[in-house]
Amino acid sequence: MDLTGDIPGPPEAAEAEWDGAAAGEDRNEALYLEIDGWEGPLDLLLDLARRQKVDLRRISILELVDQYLTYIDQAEALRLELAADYLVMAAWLAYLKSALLLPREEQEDPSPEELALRLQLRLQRLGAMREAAARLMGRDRLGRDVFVRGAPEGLRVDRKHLWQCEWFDLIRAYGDVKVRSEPVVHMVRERMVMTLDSAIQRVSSMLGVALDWMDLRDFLPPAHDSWANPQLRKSALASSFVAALELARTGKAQLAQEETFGPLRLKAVKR
Amino acid sequence: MTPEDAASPDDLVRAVEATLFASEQPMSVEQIAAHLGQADVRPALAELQRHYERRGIRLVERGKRWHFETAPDLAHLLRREKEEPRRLSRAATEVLAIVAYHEPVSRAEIEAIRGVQTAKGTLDVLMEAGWVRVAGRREVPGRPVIYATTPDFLAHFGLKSLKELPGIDELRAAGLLDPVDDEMIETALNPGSPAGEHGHDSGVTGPGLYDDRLASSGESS
Amino acid sequence: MTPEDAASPDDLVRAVEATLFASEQPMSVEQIAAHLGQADVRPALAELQRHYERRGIRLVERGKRWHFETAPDLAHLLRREKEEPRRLSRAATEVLAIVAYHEPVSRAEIEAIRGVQTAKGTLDVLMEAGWVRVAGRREVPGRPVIYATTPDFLAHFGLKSLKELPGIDELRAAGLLDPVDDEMIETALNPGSPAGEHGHDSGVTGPGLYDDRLASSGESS
Repeated sequence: MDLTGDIPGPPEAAEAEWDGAAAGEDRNEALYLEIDGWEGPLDLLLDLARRQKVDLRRISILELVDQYLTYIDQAEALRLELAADYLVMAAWLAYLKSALLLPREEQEDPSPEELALRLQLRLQRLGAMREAAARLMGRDRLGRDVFVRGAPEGLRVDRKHLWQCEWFDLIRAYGDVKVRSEPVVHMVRERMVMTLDSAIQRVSSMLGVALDWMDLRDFLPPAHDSWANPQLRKSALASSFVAALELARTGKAQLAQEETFGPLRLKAVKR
Repeated sequence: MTPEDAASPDDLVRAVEATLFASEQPMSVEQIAAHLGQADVRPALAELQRHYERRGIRLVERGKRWHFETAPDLAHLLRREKEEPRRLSRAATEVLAIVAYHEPVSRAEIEAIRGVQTAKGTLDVLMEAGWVRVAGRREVPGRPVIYATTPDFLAHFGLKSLKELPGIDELRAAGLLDPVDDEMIETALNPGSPAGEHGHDSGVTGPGLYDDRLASSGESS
Repeated sequence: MTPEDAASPDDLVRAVEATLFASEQPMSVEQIAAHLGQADVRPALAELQRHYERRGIRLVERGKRWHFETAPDLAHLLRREKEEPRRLSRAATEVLAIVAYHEPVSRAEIEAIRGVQTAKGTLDVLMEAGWVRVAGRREVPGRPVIYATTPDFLAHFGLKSLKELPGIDELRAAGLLDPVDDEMIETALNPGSPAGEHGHDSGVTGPGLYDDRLASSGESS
């Protein structure tokens, strides 16, 4: 829909700042259509109402309806494409008009008078806001009519640290420093081990009474009481292994292992 | 009062004067007080306002915030022709007025008053200008977002509060600011089709497109 | 001059006042005049200067350009300090403790005791906190700056004197010298940091002290 380009009419009416009824004064009412300049049917109705130059509260709704319908008719006669809401409003106004003209007793609820009143109130509301907007825009505006200071120094809030430290933290920190700077002594904790000597002794004495091949693990002390510690058992196994090697080296035992990682077996060498 | 009295304000008055003068933003009484060691600055503000009443600068209160600004009668001397202030579309000025006079107000209420759909862009322009803000949601079905004005709006239009909006008392007395009865509007506008108005293509009625449409009216048909 | 005169400046004075107030730049007499229809603005400037003499704002001329500024005695209002609590870092706490136990102490000595280099910033923080001060220079080659605690330090920790600091035996009794700290063990296992540092020539440490030392190294070596 595009009427402003084809229809003669003051384009100022569509200017950003609304100048109300004053713009309508020099309009050629005979053929002035500017549907696009009105924002919806209510806008057009309000403009028509204002052109009657009477108080909106005393406006004749019937006359207004007639004017609106005439406008829409003209637009249609000119084969102008009208927005659907203009046509819906036209249909409803036509209905309202017929209702207003019908005898009262045939009226439904709400009465056409009430509907007309509501329409009037709506136009008043919109009109009031139009005027209010114009008055608001006409006020002394900051940055246009009145000005704030051009170069304010600005208020700065400097954030300053309020350092906090607890008494205990201070003392503990000193303790840490002292501890850290003390001469360092490396101490190796004593660990439970089976010494090689005791392993040789144990393995050789057990070999002496064994008749057949024995698994190396069978030479370890029973895994309970003080020998239950896995660390100690590892140590015992290692020592026993070395003891077995030593006994083999000195010709007191023979060793056999059928496969890699298989059980290592020992047997005394018979003299 | 001797001229000396007038010329020698007390220290707190001078401090408030200097603080507001230096501030880049309007300041609330609380902010000024916080800046000046929690002093009671109200009497100082009143005295300063009185002192500047007839000078080239005024001390004004806008939405509970204070700032200095030039006297409005000097506008013709200070107006900078080159700097066009933000020019609002007619739709935007109407929406702004509706928000100001009816706040807080939902978009549906704005549309009910204007009789057309309001493009999202229109409210965005007003929010971008810093004059309108989202003020929560209305606790009704659908929980619509409601809009209200900002202190910057008051400052820009030179209003101490919304009570100073031109003609607001008369409008209220005439019932023109009463809450909008949506049902009544639906009935009035669209008998038999309550959803009719909202079913429209927003492109047809969108007031935010208003200016664009005028600009491109030659080519769009 | 009556009080009325003081309160109601003439229009030119008001215009000059507003013009300078709104200007983003200091303005020369010619610029102000050009803005105000080539009026003779000098008397107005003189009157304004006199008017603002004892207020919170001054009208000043700097290099033939005029502008308003806040009164110099109120400059402190423009920069308000806000204190934010902040915990001392572990390193700073250690340095503070060393200064307290060993004062007066040079930075090289602090580093030797701590076993790690001490950033210049750490001592700066302690001085900013008001707990440590420069207590002169040690009369040894290089004349290193020496540090000591302040009365504020004593006050903050509720001490009458440094003698109230717990002794080594008390620290041990409190379990504060027990080698339980993981960090301690790591440090102990990591050769070259704490114990190693002791033997180092002091010239190797302290980049911050470097400045001093570099300056004096010519004479001291």
